[in-house]
Amino acid sequence: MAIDKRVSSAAEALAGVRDGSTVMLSGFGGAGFANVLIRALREHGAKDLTLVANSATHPLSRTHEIVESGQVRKVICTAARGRGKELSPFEQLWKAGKIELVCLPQGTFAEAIRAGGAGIPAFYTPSGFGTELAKGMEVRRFGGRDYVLQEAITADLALLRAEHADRFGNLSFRYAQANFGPMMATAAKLAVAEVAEARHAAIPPEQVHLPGVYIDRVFATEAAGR
Amino acid sequence: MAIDKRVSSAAEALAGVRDGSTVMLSGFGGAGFANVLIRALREHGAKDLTLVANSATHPLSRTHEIVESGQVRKVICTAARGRGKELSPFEQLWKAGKIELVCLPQGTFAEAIRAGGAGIPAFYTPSGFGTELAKGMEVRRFGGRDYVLQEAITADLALLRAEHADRFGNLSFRYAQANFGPMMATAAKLAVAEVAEARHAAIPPEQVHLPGVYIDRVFATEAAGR
Amino acid sequence: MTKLSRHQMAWRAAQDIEDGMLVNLGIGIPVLTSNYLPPGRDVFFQSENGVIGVGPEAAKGQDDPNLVDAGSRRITLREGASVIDSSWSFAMIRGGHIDVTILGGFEVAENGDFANWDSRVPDKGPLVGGAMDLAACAQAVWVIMEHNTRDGRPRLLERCDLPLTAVRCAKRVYTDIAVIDVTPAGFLVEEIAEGISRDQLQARTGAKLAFAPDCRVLRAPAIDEAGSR
Amino acid sequence: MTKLSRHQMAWRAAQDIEDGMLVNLGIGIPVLTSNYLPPGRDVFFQSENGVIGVGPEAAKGQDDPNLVDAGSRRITLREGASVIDSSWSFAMIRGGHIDVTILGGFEVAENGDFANWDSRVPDKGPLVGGAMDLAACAQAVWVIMEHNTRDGRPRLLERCDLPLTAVRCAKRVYTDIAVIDVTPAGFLVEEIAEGISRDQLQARTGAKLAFAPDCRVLRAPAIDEAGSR
Repeated sequence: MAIDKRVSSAAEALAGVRDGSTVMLSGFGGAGFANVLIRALREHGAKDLTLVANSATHPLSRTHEIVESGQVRKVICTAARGRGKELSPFEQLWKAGKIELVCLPQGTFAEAIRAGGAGIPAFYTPSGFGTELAKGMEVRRFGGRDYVLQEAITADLALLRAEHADRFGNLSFRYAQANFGPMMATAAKLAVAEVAEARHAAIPPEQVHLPGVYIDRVFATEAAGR
Repeated sequence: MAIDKRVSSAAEALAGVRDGSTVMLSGFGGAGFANVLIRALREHGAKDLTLVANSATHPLSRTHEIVESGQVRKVICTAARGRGKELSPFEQLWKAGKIELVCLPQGTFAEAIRAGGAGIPAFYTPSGFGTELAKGMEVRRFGGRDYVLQEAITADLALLRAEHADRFGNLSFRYAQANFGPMMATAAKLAVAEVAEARHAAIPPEQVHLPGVYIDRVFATEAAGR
Repeated sequence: MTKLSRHQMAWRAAQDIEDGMLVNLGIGIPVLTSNYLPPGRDVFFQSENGVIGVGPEAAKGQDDPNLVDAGSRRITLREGASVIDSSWSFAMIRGGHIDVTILGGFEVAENGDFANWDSRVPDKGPLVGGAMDLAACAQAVWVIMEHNTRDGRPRLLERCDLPLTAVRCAKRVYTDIAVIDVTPAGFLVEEIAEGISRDQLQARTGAKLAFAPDCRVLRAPAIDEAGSR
Repeated sequence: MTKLSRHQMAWRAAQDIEDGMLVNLGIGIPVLTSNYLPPGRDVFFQSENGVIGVGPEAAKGQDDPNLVDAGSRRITLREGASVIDSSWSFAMIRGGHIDVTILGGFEVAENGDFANWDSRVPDKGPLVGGAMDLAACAQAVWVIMEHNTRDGRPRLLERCDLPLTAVRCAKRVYTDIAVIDVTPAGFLVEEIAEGISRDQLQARTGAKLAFAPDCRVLRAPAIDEAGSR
């Protein structure tokens, strides 16, 4: 049967997602948020989620919608501070003990996700050594320098945003849209991409930024294309 | 001063390379060998080299020339078997105790080089566990599975082949030409690329496969271009 | 006794490749399986040098020295293909993203231990390549090998004699006379060639065999090997 | 006493950026330094979201929501730029490929310990981003910060009070009244603002200062900040 990973609705893109899932959300610096799928996740209603996202509070991401709806019990991120003086919805729930928080250095966060998709259970990194974020982490010396041991992060679901997809799930990203998306797709059991446009015809090999074998479902938010 | 990493001869591309260097050579499956630079390395004459190359004996690579010339004292690779029944030059020198050999699983080899360029001093991998190649390696269990600890590999020099370069050292590869080249460039103090064509004008951002910040020198084997 | 040829063994393994799978084929007999996929199965073949979507070998004159597989064959790409570097390629392999790897083998033990990289040829250098990563990390490892060595010794054993490629990894073995699953209880024969009895098969095997309740006859069509690659 | 403005501090740091460097600029004052590079220095600015070769901010109407830096500014690319994913970007940072990172700071200790990520604002969530990777792994860490806090306490200390970003990493500190190197022997003043004595500088500093034999006057040109970003 001819492979075709395109689905026709955001709801279909999230079919089968369960309570208690670990969900990776791409996006950084304002680019790459799968905001259509994040809203669909709110509408889907899955509860007790662990989010793996660079920021819990980025104003251009809709992450706050699933935080406010009470679907999230834990966040693994590098940034969890709201911009204003008033506490963000995330900060309120965190201070109230309703959401657990793990904050990692961004490079450790990125590498742990890559490791999750690359079959590396753990690696050593210099980042964070000697800081509060590395408290309790195993330390080891290589070549006269101290490193901390970080374990891989994997997920049940990854939601990422790309510019173009084809029916094979191949993706191409626009500028800084990729950020955490490619690794998150490799580290999740189910990887779903929202894209501006999804075509039947294959993206030429040299324009593929993430091979479709990592992507399970594609939802086109603007034009289905042919 | 305007950046321009293009050099006008293969000898210039290797200026300053010292005896005792660790040298990474890209190439796999017949593609990506920097054969012009490998010959230049033979002519340069640096001795006591440690080679890091996928194969010590690939018939399409000129690696054998620097092996035969006696410049190599150690090889780190995944394949060191000549094709014929007679021993290859490498195998003869290895059997005679003139060249030391470390053979790694190819994924471990690739990841150790990536780690070398990515500031990861060591990582755990499942590959090789329980085999002769993992003899003496530290073993650790994560999630009920056994892994071995592999340290990163770095080098003094990397020689790689790409299709196009610009004056910034940005590279684009053709099909399977990349293989180990990009990571080797990240893991070496001095990274030199030979390319079919090197232009003054920048490769468009979306066509850059390896950012020029990793490349120190570029030598065009066919056309200098403008 | 109707032994399968190399191409027939490849054909038999190809019948078990499922629609949509990502498959890595070792050099030798395994790479032949891509010629025998049942119609209607849409499969991506990965080569560990970074090609995802290996197509047929390139015709002379239309080949590109940079479009090769891990065995240095000049290949084409199928629709939807892409190419990645070796770091990505082995991240894909080690990360468990390969559904099946089909590998040639020397020995398989009843606990799934697998030996295919070092046949102890005296004086020759080692050659492991990607075999250990593939064997340790693919979701399923299928082995294609003759049931016995040239001098008649069994390749399916209680314990491997040759240096291991990976521990407890082989899931299924396609030989010239049988198809055998590696189960937690040991070898389980799923198919057996025409004209060979269960006792004869057991006699040619170095470990205890169990037979599936629906154990079938191993059959493959006649293949014109001159016309195939 | 001639204190430097924020833009003048950025200008001063920019004068030390060498031709051909790969530089990462933190948000706040550091990002201003890109406006003040001396003529003839060809530099690539890296942003940890994967942009290599950040150019000036995009003009309104010519911006692209996907072409942003780590601070979510809509930017342009310089000639020779490229864009990589976060895994590559932090491989670049952690691998020591960044020649200099210029970061805002809260505190620097005389052994190079550096604090810039957690000012202990009560109740607010943590925000570390890429600061720890940059501080721990760049070839050189330069810090731009006011010499003293608003209530007059020193930011250059024997030991940091605030939670560390990285240990023993800061190489140079640009303040509004001095340029100070962090050496194995502690703080070494390279430049001191006009109208402030060595004793006055020492009094405003929380650790022992040494003065370079050629200690110079810290000067910066007048900058029309309304016209600059």
